Amino acid sequence: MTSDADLDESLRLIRDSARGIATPGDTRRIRALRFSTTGFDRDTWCQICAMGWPGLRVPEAAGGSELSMRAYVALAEVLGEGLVAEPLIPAAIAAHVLRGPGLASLLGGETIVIPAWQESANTLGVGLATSVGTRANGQKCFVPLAAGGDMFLVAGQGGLALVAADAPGVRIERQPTQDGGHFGTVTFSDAPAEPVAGALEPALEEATLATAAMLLGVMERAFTLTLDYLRTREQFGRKIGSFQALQHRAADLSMQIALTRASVEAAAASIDAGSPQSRAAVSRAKARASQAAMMVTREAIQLHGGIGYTDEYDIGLYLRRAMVLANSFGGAATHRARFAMLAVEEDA
Amino acid sequence: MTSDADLDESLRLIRDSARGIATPGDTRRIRALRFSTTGFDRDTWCQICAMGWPGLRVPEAAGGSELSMRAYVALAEVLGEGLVAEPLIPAAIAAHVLRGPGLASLLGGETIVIPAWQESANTLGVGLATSVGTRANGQKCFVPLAAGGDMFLVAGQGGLALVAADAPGVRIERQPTQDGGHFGTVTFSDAPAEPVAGALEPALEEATLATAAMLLGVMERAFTLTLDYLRTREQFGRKIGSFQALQHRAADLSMQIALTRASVEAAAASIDAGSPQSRAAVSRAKARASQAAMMVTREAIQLHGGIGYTDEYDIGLYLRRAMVLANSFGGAATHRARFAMLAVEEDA
Amino acid sequence: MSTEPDLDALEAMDDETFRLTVRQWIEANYPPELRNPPKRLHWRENRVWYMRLAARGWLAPGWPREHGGMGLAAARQLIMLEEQERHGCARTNDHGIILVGPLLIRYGTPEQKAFFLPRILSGEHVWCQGYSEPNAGSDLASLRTSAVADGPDWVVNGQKIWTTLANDANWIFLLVRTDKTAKKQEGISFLLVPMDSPGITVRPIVNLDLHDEFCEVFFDNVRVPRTYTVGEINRGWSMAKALLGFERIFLGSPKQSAYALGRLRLLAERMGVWDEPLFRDRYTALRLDLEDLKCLHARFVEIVRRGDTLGPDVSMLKVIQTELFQKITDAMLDIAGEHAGLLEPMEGNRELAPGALFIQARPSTIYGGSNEIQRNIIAKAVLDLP
Amino acid sequence: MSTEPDLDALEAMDDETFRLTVRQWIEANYPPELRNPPKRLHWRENRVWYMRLAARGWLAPGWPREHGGMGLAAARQLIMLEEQERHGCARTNDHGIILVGPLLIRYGTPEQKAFFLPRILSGEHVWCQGYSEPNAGSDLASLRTSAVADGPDWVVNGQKIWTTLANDANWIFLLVRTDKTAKKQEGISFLLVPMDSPGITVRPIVNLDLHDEFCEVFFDNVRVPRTYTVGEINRGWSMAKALLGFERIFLGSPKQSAYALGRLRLLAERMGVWDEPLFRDRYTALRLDLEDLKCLHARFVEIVRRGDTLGPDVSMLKVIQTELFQKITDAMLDIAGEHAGLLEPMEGNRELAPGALFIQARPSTIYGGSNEIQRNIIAKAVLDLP
Repeated sequence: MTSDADLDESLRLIRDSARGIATPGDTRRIRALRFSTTGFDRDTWCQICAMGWPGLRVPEAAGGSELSMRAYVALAEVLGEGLVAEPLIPAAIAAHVLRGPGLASLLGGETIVIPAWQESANTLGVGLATSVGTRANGQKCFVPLAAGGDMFLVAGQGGLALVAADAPGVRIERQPTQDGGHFGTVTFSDAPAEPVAGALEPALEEATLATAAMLLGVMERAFTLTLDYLRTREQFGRKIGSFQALQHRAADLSMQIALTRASVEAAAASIDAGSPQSRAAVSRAKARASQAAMMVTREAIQLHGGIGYTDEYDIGLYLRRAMVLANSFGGAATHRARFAMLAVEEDA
Repeated sequence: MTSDADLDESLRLIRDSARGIATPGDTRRIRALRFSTTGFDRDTWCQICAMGWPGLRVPEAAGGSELSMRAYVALAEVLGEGLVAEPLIPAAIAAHVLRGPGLASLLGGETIVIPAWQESANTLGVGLATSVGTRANGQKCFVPLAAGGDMFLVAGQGGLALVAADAPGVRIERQPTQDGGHFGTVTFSDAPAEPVAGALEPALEEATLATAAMLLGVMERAFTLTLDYLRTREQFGRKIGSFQALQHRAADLSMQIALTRASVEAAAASIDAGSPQSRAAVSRAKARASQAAMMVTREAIQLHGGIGYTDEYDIGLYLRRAMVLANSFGGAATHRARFAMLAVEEDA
Repeated sequence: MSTEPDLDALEAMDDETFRLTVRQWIEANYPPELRNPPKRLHWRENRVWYMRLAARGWLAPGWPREHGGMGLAAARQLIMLEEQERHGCARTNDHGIILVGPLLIRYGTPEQKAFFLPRILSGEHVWCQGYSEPNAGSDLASLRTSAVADGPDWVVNGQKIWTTLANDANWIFLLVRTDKTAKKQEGISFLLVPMDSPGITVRPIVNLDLHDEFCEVFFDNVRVPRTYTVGEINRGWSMAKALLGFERIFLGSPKQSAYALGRLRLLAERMGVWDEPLFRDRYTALRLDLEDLKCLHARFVEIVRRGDTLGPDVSMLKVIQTELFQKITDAMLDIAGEHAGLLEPMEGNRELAPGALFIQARPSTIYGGSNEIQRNIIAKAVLDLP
Repeated sequence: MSTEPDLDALEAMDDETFRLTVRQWIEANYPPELRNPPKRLHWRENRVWYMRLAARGWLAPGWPREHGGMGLAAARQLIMLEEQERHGCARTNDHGIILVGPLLIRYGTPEQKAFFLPRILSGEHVWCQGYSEPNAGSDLASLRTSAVADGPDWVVNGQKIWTTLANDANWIFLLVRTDKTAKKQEGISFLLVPMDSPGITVRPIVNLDLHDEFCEVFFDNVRVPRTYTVGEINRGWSMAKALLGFERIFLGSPKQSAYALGRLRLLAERMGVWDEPLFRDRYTALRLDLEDLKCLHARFVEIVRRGDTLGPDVSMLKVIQTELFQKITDAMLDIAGEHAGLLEPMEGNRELAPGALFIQARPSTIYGGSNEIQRNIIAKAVLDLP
């Protein structure tokens, strides 16, 4: 067990190193990647692997760095601030399950493995219309950055299996997303597959919370940009940040951000403590983060006025990223419903 | 058919005469009546009858003044502004149904007839657990100002019947309301009754809309008081009405009031035109009025600060009246649900 | 065409017949490929529809008949709006109809009316509106684009921004500063300027929806004949304000929200939540908002039809409509799940484009005087707060 | 009593055991007739509970042990709050515990600590807070009640208002102006004054809930020994601000909202809507708000426990809690139907009093520095806006 001070120090270190990849305020790299085929950059991915992040939650014995969930959310938050496009959260799901050479190749950056589990929108569980084994058959949708993956970790009836992206019988249809990335609808027609032991669910819980943390980073950075704008832009001969109506709205946004941070960090602590309430805590954090991120980024556009609606100004990038992440791994309504269900079980 | 100008003139006249009873800004009479046994004043009731208001919607041939629904809502609005406590809307329901000597006695002010139709909260239809005929048996609740009625017009299984308030087998239990009036729970145990032909439903529609109009008056007056306060009260060396955050909130309230007025007056015109959509329009108006009145009166307290929370300052009277009227003849949620149902029928 | 009812016959109809007549004509004449466009259309795309309306004489429902309009009562104008919305008709390049026409009818010289009004109705002149500037967006009174008298001309220098579809227009109506010594809101004049005047440069701005609906317009020693001044020199502010009233009544038209609400319903059906009580209550609340907005809008349209002056309370309409529009698209994102993040319409169906419509709803609370400014106006000019 | 665990034993317990220990003790010791009171109780009513907490040594969970408190960690303080809320315990006359104690522990002289702290813990001193004035409610810095030095005494003149339960208190802690020439926020001092001093008059104010929770307090040449000054003369403002931090953390405690949410559930069950999806979603959203508030509150409590200074961001807690409390009572009115308008609890059941609780929730956003003021503080002191 580490002490509070040790934990704080390790979180500070991880945040600092994350800022090396996700330079706050510099969106040139992000803009260049928008709407490209893979949506991200392989060199940056290798740097990310060199930092050991995909294996953050993997036991040391298996080659990971076995850090806490609190460390993972600290990292995800900074990557959110920097709008980092690389598929860390999908790869971390795969790393959670894989072992042996497959894991080593993933952690080493040679193979990008993207999980494919969903079969319809607004779902939290693995879709079972796809069958996996030594062959995979079926269709997965909303597969994040599918066109950049080397392998898919397919979950379905029969468990888990790895399928190479370039294997026969694999067809990827790209659907561009608002943030410049894409989802893939991936069809498997008797594609050769390699069965993998284990279950995706615990990894999906962590991915959900990491997504909430990423949204926290997105809204924080959008809010910082907005405060800067309010402090400098003048109208009617005054800084617009001196107008009380705008001040009060900024105060409201800051409260949503504070609640999100409290909720996300409490959920991470709950996972670290192995609490039976951690699933409820994850749903709570994701519901809050999804809702707050949309509110903050939407208001950020409004508070910027006309310039906020131009593509050349950065603030819109945060709204667009929030639109994608808010609904990944379940939106606010979906998690509110799951929380209610878990709460009923708990009360019973 | 009257022209627009004639209609405007007749509405102006009715508003002016209503202000004779409901002096704007003078709450002394209202305060004196609060929490009294009947909750209203019989002399004022006689004045109201002398103006012909309970028979406003009764055909001239039956002794009424046969005015439009637009006239009724104009009247109800002014009575709402003045927080008038007398049971005009209940009596107008009874007048809608009664004919002959019973009606004459009601319109003349000799007999106050209060309809008793409800058997549980949040309901819009006549409760049928009560039986009526030459005897009445059952229990009605939320009977407005029941302790001040001479007769009850009881609706139930078997239609309608008049029952004297002091008849054997009638028991009235008073439940004081926030606005200083009361509801009665009235129990009929084999009470002698006089059957009455007709149905209450059309009169309940009009009462619902009149209640929406009364809420409009309540919120307008509360808003006027609040604007006056914002224009005069100083803090931090400035009139508080010059603070932009408060200005914007006042603007929001004014929009709710404008929407309520538009909705209420459109619904009244729809009844006057005999439109098949008038029930939907009534639900729309009541949903808006209930919601807006609560929002406006609640914010009025907040904008007044500490003094708004004292009983001696008038603004609280409007909140308390809104709390009662917002839920009379169906609250916002109930009417939203009815509107949805009517809309489905309409779309079908 | 000869069998179609003339204006008198239209006016004599009852509401329901009028509605059906409009509906049938739209269905017969609206270009099918333009239904429910995902973005604001350019003139090259929507010209065909403009010209058909023009040929039918239905371009300007609110203008008086003597100037080529339909002179319709408020309720009838609403019916026309509703039917266009119902069919998914695109918004045309309508600044001439909504703004320049009413301005000239009120303040123009007989010569200006005779020259410009027919050319708007014929589609020969396509207008855009030069109000906002980089440092005078919501704060119009601090505009700096200047016009200096020089012989028979003005010489205009400066820059406008957020000029809607300036890349389509051949005329611009412009607020310029003609007296630099006057106080902020004085010394402003109203000019009509051909877009092909030497010295004008148009630069489209790429929006958040990756579309070029707005432009920057630069003026470099642009010469404008002084006969193209509308109304008195240095008194442009009051005319601009009158025009803002017309603009707000247009921005407050329920058409945009009604369109979005229809798409919300389709999306809900597609997502399988249409019959869920939770969604239905939210939808009903939005529909009630829309119906009440229609009632309020009709009151303002009636004021215009009677020829009375719009008060500052028309700002309410703009705020209510644009925020309802946004609330509806918020609801779309909430039910669309992962589809909310897509750039393109779902399944190739233009009517199922939650993310795109959500983004398109954003600027409505910013343009035409931001909603913050509208609330300031309501507080000060309507509620008389200090 | 001798078998009950001492503070060390309590501290050594795991959370769940601690919770059960607290729960059992409350159930055994809380006066049943005081459960879920419909209004704030007076000292004559809640004294018995205060004295039982005092006897058990549980009055001051947040005070350091050396001063007679429990010195509990944030999470543990929360558990105590939750268990009191769960059982429906009334709020006591706790200004001495929440405000005066922490003030003196930080700024008091050794003599003041030795004299006052034990008397708070014994219930001998019941405190009230003299901050607001008729023209300095949310604008504390413009207070006018003055204290003029005269020999060994101050002579106090002026008026306080919204003084909670002044009619119960035998001591008042007072902000007074001691230097009229200084700038607004300077020249203010902090005095401790016995309420039985000659020249003090208390006039209860009847509230909207028809209860006399608040009072006006008049000071007419009241003599106060100068030894009752806390901290430096003319430097009361910074101490008052520190105290406001404690007050805000208290006003931001989730207890009030948790209580209301429990009542909302009971009401929903009684009204038959508990299983309706529409209600359940709204309830769940409120519950999520409450749970997130608890997380945020715990962070601030932890700052206090560590002995660090609260930043101005504690204002957030006050705003979030009080507005959540109101949102919960709004939901009550929406489901209660006609019962919402009743003055008394439904069916004689104190826990079903939607109208009364709705009204009691109103002042929470006004007192303790209105939420408008809190938002100003957040904007300027936290967000650094101009």
